[in-house]
Amino acid sequence: MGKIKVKLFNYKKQNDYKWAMTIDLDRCNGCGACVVGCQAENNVAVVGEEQVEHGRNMQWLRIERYVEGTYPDVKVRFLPMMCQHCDIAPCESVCPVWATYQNPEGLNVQVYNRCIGTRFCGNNCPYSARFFNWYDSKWEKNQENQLNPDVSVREKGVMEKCTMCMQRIRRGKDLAKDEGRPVKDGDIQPACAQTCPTNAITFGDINDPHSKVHDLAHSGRAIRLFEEKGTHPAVLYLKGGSGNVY
Amino acid sequence: MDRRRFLKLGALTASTGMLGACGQTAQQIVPFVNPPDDGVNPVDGFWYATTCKECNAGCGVMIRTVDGRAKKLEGNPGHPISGGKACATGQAGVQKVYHPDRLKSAMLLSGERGSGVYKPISWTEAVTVLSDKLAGAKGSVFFLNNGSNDVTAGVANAIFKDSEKFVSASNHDAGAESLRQGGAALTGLPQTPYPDMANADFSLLLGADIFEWDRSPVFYSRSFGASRRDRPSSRGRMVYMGSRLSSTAVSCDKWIPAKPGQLGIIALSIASVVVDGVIEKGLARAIPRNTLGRYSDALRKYRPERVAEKVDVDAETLYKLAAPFVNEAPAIVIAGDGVTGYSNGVAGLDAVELLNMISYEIGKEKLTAKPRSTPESDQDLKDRMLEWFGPAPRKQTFAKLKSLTEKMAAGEYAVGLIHNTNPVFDTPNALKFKDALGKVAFVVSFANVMDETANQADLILPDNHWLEGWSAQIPDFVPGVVALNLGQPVVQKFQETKAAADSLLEAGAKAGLKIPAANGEEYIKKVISAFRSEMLEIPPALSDKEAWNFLLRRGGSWPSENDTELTATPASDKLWAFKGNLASDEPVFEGTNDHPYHLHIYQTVFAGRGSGVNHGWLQESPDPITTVMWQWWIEINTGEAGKLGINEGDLITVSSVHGSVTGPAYLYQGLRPDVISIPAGFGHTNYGEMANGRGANAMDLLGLSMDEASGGLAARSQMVSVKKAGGSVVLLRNGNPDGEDKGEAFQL
Amino acid sequence: MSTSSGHAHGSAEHKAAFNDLTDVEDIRDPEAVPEVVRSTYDDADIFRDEKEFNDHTLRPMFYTTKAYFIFVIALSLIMAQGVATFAVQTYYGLGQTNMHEPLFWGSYIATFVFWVGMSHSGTIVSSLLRLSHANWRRPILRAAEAMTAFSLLVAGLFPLIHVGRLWRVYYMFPLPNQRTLWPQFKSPLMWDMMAISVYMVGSMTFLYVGLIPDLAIARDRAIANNNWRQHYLKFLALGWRGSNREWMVYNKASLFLAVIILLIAPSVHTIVSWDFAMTMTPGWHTTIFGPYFVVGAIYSGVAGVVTLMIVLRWLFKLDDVIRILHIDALGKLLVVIAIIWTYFYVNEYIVTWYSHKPEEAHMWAWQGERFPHLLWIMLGGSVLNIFLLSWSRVRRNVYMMFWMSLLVNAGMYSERYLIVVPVLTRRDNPFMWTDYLPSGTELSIIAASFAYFIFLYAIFIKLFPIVTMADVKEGVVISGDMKIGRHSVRVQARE
Amino acid sequence: MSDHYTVLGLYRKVAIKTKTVDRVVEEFDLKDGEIESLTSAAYPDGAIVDDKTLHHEVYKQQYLFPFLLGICGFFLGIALAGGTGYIMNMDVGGKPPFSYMPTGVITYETTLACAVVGSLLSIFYFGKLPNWTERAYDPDISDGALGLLVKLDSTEDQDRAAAMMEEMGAYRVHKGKNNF
Amino acid sequence: MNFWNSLSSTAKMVAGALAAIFVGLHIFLAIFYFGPFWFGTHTPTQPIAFSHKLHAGTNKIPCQYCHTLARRTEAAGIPSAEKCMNCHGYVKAESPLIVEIAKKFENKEPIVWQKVFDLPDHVWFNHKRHIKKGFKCQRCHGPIEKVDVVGRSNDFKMGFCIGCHRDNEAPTDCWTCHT
Repeated sequence: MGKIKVKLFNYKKQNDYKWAMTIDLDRCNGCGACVVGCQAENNVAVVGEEQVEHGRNMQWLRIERYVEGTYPDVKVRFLPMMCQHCDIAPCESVCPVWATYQNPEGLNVQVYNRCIGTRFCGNNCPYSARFFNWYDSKWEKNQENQLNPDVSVREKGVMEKCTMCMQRIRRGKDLAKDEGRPVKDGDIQPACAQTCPTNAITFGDINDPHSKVHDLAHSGRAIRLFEEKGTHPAVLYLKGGSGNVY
Repeated sequence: MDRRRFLKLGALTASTGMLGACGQTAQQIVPFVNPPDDGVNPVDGFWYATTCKECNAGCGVMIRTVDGRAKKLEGNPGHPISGGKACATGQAGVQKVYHPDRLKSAMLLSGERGSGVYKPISWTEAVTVLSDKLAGAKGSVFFLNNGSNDVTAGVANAIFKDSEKFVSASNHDAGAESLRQGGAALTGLPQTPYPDMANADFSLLLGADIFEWDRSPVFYSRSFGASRRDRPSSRGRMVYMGSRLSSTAVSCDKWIPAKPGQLGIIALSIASVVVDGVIEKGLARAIPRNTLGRYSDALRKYRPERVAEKVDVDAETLYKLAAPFVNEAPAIVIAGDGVTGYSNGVAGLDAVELLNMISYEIGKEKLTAKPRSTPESDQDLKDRMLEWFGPAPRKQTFAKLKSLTEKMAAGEYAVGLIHNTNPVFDTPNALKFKDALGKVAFVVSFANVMDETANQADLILPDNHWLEGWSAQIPDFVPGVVALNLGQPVVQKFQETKAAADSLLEAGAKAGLKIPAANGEEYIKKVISAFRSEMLEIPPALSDKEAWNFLLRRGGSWPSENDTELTATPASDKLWAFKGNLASDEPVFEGTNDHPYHLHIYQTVFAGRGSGVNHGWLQESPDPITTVMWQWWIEINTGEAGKLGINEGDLITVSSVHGSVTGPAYLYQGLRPDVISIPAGFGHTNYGEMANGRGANAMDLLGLSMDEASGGLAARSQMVSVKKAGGSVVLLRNGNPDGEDKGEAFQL
Repeated sequence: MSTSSGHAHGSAEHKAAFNDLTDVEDIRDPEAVPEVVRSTYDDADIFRDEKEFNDHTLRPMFYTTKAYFIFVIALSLIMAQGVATFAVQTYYGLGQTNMHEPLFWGSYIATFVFWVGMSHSGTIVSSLLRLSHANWRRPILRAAEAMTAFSLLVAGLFPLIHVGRLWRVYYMFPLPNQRTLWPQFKSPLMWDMMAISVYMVGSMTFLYVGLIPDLAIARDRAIANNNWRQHYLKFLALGWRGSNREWMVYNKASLFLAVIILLIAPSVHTIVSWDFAMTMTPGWHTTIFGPYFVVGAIYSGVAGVVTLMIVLRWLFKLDDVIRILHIDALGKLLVVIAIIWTYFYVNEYIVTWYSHKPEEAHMWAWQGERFPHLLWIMLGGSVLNIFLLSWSRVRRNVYMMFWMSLLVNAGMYSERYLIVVPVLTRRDNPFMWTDYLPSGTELSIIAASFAYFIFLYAIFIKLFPIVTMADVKEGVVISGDMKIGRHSVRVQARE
Repeated sequence: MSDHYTVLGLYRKVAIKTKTVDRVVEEFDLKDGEIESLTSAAYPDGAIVDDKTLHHEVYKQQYLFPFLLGICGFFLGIALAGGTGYIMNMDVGGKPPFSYMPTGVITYETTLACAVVGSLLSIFYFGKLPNWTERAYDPDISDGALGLLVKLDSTEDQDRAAAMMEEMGAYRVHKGKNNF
Repeated sequence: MNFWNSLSSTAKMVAGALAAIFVGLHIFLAIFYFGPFWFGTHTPTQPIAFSHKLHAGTNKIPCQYCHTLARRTEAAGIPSAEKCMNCHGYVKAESPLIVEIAKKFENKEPIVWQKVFDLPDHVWFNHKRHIKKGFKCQRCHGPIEKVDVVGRSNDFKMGFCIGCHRDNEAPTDCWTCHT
């Protein structure tokens, strides 16, 4: 496998933390546990069959699959796709009301109560990782009991997207602050990373040279999606192996 | 502090967010009557260890509860199966607590059987009805579950074990029985072979859809990830052989579409090359030469050149596949439904086991191999413990279910107890289970949502959701160790339900039967006190109550990683002493000349055997391969579909000698042209609004071919025909069909 | 023909040329010059008198037929169902439309761009013509300017219809607030909002300033007839008397406004195009979008003017005011714009095709595959225009012009749809490719927007003079026949 | 301010009117601003009456309105688009609060918006509009009659001027007080 | 008023209705957006007439003696009935209000209080951080030790939060409080 050089984070160090995620495509087996984990953690609505017909399903994290070749030499690839938390995000400069912007820790913020629903950000996202509440989210009778109290339920007419489980980051930082220490690597786990059975998803502070995500990002396997667009995502994908069996 | 009381009063804040425009709504705060211990943060929520019961794997999980409501399921980091991870279905289990279709109380049939007319009755009344029937049955009772060994099965077994007529059967994963039998036949160990994929350089999956619905998707996924990238030395490689490029096959490096029913022969063929290679290179010195020679002779007729044409895989490929076993051991083979789903499964399994043993021996010489089986002493303990939780899974074959059905049809049973399974829906149509059930005088279902089987019951005693009640389980599949999973109620009961074991015990007591304990919780405590001395992981200094709390906190009992002895050996002596015949029969297929296609029924990640179909999260998660949501489909090879003039979404009818189903076609490159593949679990008729009428039941096509050697259902041996039914529907796919081959956009 | 050398201004050459033609001193002397023929319309004998002209042109304002009421009620019904649909959409959410991820913009934005484009007819054409002293402009100015104002009013609704949370739209305005949060000026939408508001202010001002003298005329009529319109006309006419001072100031301010509008108008549509071009979406992100949109806008706007003129001419029997001459001139303008537009369009395709940019090539291919009919209407209409309108018999045929101008606007609507929709259905991420057709909700709201535009126009006709009377009169005043040798030549005084 | 008296004569022909203008100006020694022509169309300036003061005012001063307001708009734009980034206390990750392109665009638009307003205001200011009071006027003017309005100091002059206008061909004459 | 009089009675009705809708809409919007400013105070009746003045004012019991969760968690929390009984098992045990609490405590029945200070649901506030930083409760909740019946003394508009955050150089990133 040729080495791919990734220019990593020419990001002005502003803050102690710069959250990043690596997704190992060699490990991902497309099981969908992260998809449900994300949905459960973030109160993402089940829109129902009728809305799915309109293409409005709302998984913040979805597993894209691509088919290459024809029978019998078929290769299928899985590509978990969520908000890439770009450093130079196309979405943030087009929002007229600052409902989306980059926060000092390198995350792309979506502030639901500020959003007026122009949907420009969604149009400008090359990853198509943003979702719109076409209707008020509905939960089947009783199912609102399952809602996570840390995450607001979105109203109709606002955009939403992956937050890298901001509520967990906040809680992790809060605990670290109580103990008077910086956040340790592995303290904070977004729902997808925590649940991923193959450990394909790693989350951490890329500014910390000892963090796992820093290691992986510099492992030479890391690439970013649509690198040529210059968006500098904080989500790095680790390329799959070449499969040297054959 | 009284935990239940605490849970009841746990609602501290009502802060679930709604982005309302005008606030000012009157809100109430309900404080604790007794505050929780210091150091507990009631706002963050409490984490409880319990055991997931969404499938039989028995993953230890942690549940986050806030305000007395279960919010999120995560894996229990210490648990040997889940290791802190969880699968989609398990996580969705939380939402089932709040499922709108849950039954609200005990119900007694008040109309015709199958009419679905029930009247709610009180629990006292319900238990009385049950006890009367049990008393009157005089032991002609059967108990049917999904094959999990849990408290209910154990209690049923304990109550009725003196009755000769009592049968405790199970309705569970087709093919898995023969897998167990295969392991037993060759190694002499009555356990499931445990392939240590995590440490293997090379894994050959023979039709084993290990990520989809085999014994533990979570464990296999963890092993897969570890094998791929956790070992610094090399990247684990996988090759999948089978007729369909399943979600598992996709993750492997290579898919080899072998001919259906011939995977056992392929295993033998590879084994022949490996044995010869081992002899030639002088590897695996612990194995007697003459033994190897005997194997070599027995396998000679399966040399790749001889079988290549028959199995539709060229000889060169077979040699290549054999090479890693000799050169890079430990390499492993994992056999799945692709081997066991045919009438000749067992011979293939023997070859698989032989390969694994040889590979292990070579690995041992290289000091890289890890133990692959439970030590015999532990196995004894496991067997003894299993006795408390119903029949051991290896005894629960399809043959047993079949004979039970026959007896039911003969009207031999007065009372049938059905717990946690839906045989009317997911047994082959040819079994005529529903008709047989009609002959049972009184059927009791413990389902907590209405399903096809519960709809045939006379009495429904809704069981608790597993988050609401006690459970214990000896997980069948724990790599190399004996474990006891404990489940505890983490939330208050959401509906007026009652644990099935409790109902049984109460009714049994009332009927004057001998009951093993007062209730389920007591029963579990009894088990623990019986085995406490043998379960080393409970510190001996603890009192019984402390030990109980210790286990609850941990979520069960299993040796921690440091305790695991790495010296356990497979029973190689038995293997080498094996004198059986490794020759494989030709698979028997059921169908006429008009049925040119092999039927391949498989379980999708989300729908499973049908339990995921009435669940929003699972239904809306796109199937990994087809990306279809909310729908059912029939897969056909793209080229073959072209020949038949079928486009995506066209309705096609698949017929076998037993029946036919009609559904939209999904054109897939990753399927052998002579195979039609259909996801199971769809086509419910009485399983809640979300599931009803969604697709058709693939089981309608299935006959009763069995692997006689193991007593397992040969679920893949059905032949079918395909024709266009006219009309078409739009498949609801997450991914656009036009874009699915445009993955190069990402330059991965 | 009457100007004093001391106060005339304009280019030096022009002045010289004019002086050669006219003896300035002689003009003051009625005997020295033959009676000035005060009408440009010598051949028309319907009104030699201004009174008659006023009567004729104000007739649509003061006399209303039954058909008009029926028409307006019909429009109101279409609008009412649009409003009801919109209310339903606002109440239940934008799911009523057919938009979905990642197609976040659909027919609403296409229609928005269409209406903004329509608005470019009026003021930009009118100020261009005013500055270039094109004499044939005079009767059409009001119709064109009103069209600008009304299509802007309609266009301005679409962002409101489009947004998800209408009740929070004030977040976009730079209002001081306790949250100390300001709008994000980096967003092209903010520029868009600013540009459209400015254009709205500008074109409304332009329309109003142009109206003032005519309002005075209508006011006098209304007072004379004791018509109820006198109340607002009195107020809006500002007490205009037509004094020398007023005319002077008025002419001057009109000049300023014409220049300013000429600066605003292209910027508006450029900025609208930047809503698309400033994104990184393949198919939108092109440098040509600014001028391409502006030309497209003028194209549709001019065609809109033609349609309207013909309709007005037919409805109110204004054949003598709006003459074949005007329609012919607009036809020539259409040819020029059509050529420029086609050039831009072809250029955009050729560049993509030749450089073989795969992500855009996909998109174009899909566009042709999915919406061939729209593509044909757009391109075919444009090419047809270039060839047919070059032929003066077509330009001078009112029926032909009517249908051609409608075809142009159908094509331009298709163009907007083809800009917005196919691009979003074939985005960067091939997994999320999709398809889209507007829903019933969208169609009914769009239909209501057309009804609203026509309604506004219909109401306007009844409340304000529809022909630029003062300008026509000015044209009459400053033109006359001069004898050069044996010929009598029509000349125009210019300022 | 002392009272003044006005005479408004209505004519049908330009030539006659211009002659009258010359004679009335000569007769009563009218200065700039004391004689006005009321017409329904914009006659080229000076064609009928020639007001040098007015010319000066309009040509030299009217542009100041849009120009100065445009400058105000320019600063308003800079303050809005450039300044609010600094006022706003949002913690954005390392991006500069000031941006050239948006500031340029917004400034351009605000400048022109204010210039438009300036142009409108200039009509009001220099045209002495709006003025809804009863002033010397005749509805015939809007139908093409040419009005000649003079401002005089005394009733005698008023009568004389009225007579003169009638004599010169005015088909109607209005006399008024304080309504120039 | 010529215009008005010239209208037919139907037209008058329509115009009147339109005007009414117009005015009504504005009143609605005004209440919608500014209502919280006008009708801001929220003083619900509590099930037990608890007096903060008596406890925190007169008897000078520290706030966090009862609201213990404030320094440990996001929510300040309402003290449990057990907490009340810790003292009132002895102090004024015979008072009718205390008897009521005692009865509920024995029945293990919680007292349902009415919420006074309520943040909008899309705001996440952490008491712990603010208490640890050393802010007095009164800073946000007003002079609570001086009133018998607690009412909302503060609307907790965003300006209130952000002003204080800016003054104290606390983070002003939106996701500090909103998700």
